Amino acid sequence: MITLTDQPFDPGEALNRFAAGRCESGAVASFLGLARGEAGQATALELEAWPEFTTSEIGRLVDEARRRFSLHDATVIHRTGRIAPGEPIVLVLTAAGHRREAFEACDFLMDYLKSRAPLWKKEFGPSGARWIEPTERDLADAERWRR
Amino acid sequence: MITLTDQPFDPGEALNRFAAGRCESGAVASFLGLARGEAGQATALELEAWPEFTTSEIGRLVDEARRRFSLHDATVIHRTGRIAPGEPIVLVLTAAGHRREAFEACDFLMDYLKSRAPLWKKEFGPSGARWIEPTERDLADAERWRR
Amino acid sequence: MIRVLLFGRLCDIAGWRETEVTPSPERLSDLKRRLAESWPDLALALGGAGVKVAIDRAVVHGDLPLPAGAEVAFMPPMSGG
Amino acid sequence: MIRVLLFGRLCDIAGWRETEVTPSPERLSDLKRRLAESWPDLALALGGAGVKVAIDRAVVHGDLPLPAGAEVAFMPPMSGG
Repeated sequence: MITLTDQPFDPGEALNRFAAGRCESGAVASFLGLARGEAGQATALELEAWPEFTTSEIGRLVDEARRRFSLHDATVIHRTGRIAPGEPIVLVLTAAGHRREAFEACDFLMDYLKSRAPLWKKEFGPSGARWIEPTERDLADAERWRR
Repeated sequence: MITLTDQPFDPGEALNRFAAGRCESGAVASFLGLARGEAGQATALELEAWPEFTTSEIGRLVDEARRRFSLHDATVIHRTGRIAPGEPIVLVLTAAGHRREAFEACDFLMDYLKSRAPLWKKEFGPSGARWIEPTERDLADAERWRR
Repeated sequence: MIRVLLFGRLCDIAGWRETEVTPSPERLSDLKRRLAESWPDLALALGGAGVKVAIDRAVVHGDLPLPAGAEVAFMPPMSGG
Repeated sequence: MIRVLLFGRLCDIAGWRETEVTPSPERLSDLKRRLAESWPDLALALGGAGVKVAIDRAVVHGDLPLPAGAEVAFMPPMSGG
């Protein structure tokens, strides 16, 4: 399931809901991305989405991850709007029979979200605002999954 | 922090507590291991520890992970005693500035826990009980981190 | 009429997020020329690295014809997570 | 006196988890010989692949001397998570 929300969300509650009743998935991996304060240099993030398009594009990738890593399930929750330092931005949850598949799928989905998902991120700080674009490392990370 | 407990624990609550107030850790990775029912072939697991030794050995590895992957923090919660299918066995939480370090540390700690931590696991089923030992894959996974 | 959507830094450059262009340009290149007349900075940015184009929510490449009533989105480099 | 601890399948084989051996065997090999007298199946299992030994909670290799009052733990292949 893909959720975009402009309200703070509760990662722990989402993890518990995702893991509940899984008697055959031995492995649940998760990644939680938090807004960084950059020691005062970032006072807020603003995340822009094109809601239906963003949701459907992330959904396509989640479907790809499910097939590619034989997942039992996967969920992405992504904040939009204004986000304060320390607040959750994104939560990716993957469930599989064994840990390798769960880890790799989580890693794959994060690499994709960082550089390919239709989301745009602006960082506000004492010296103004700037758009954050994928770093060289983000692009190299995403290339790992090409095949 | 290392916790061994013979009582069921709440992974979501642990994740939220671990993530709270982190304004400089952009990345929190986690792995949650659940007891598998193996389609009725496993009715319970029993995890045996040597409590102080197990805690201190896991603690040493968490310290190594902190240094090796420049972690901001790491936590392991491990169940002992009798565990029903679907119940959490282990939760590993890692916090770092960026996702690669958080993921790798989580992966490293799980590989270690699967094959090197002083814990012994017995699976009960309709046809009796058997001790679970690390699989070939578990051993190969742990070897990846040798250097 | 063609509906145009901008995202991310492209909105900041143009000063708008959504507009309509009438009468309909025939092709994507015609649309860009029309945008350049009113927003030369935007036109420059649209040619920048990593700007993707979606016509009716499908990402496209090259200079395609625009169906009547099409929605054209210009998307600068994406970065979530 | 030497305190001996067993874990995992070694407890199942011996039928106990903890015992004391008096008088103190001098070396680890002496201790194993003494255990073999009463629990031959255990002695066989102790020689199996992957059984680790800790003296006073430090994992050791080889036939070390045992300090008086030492605690010797025999640990079969470990598997958590």
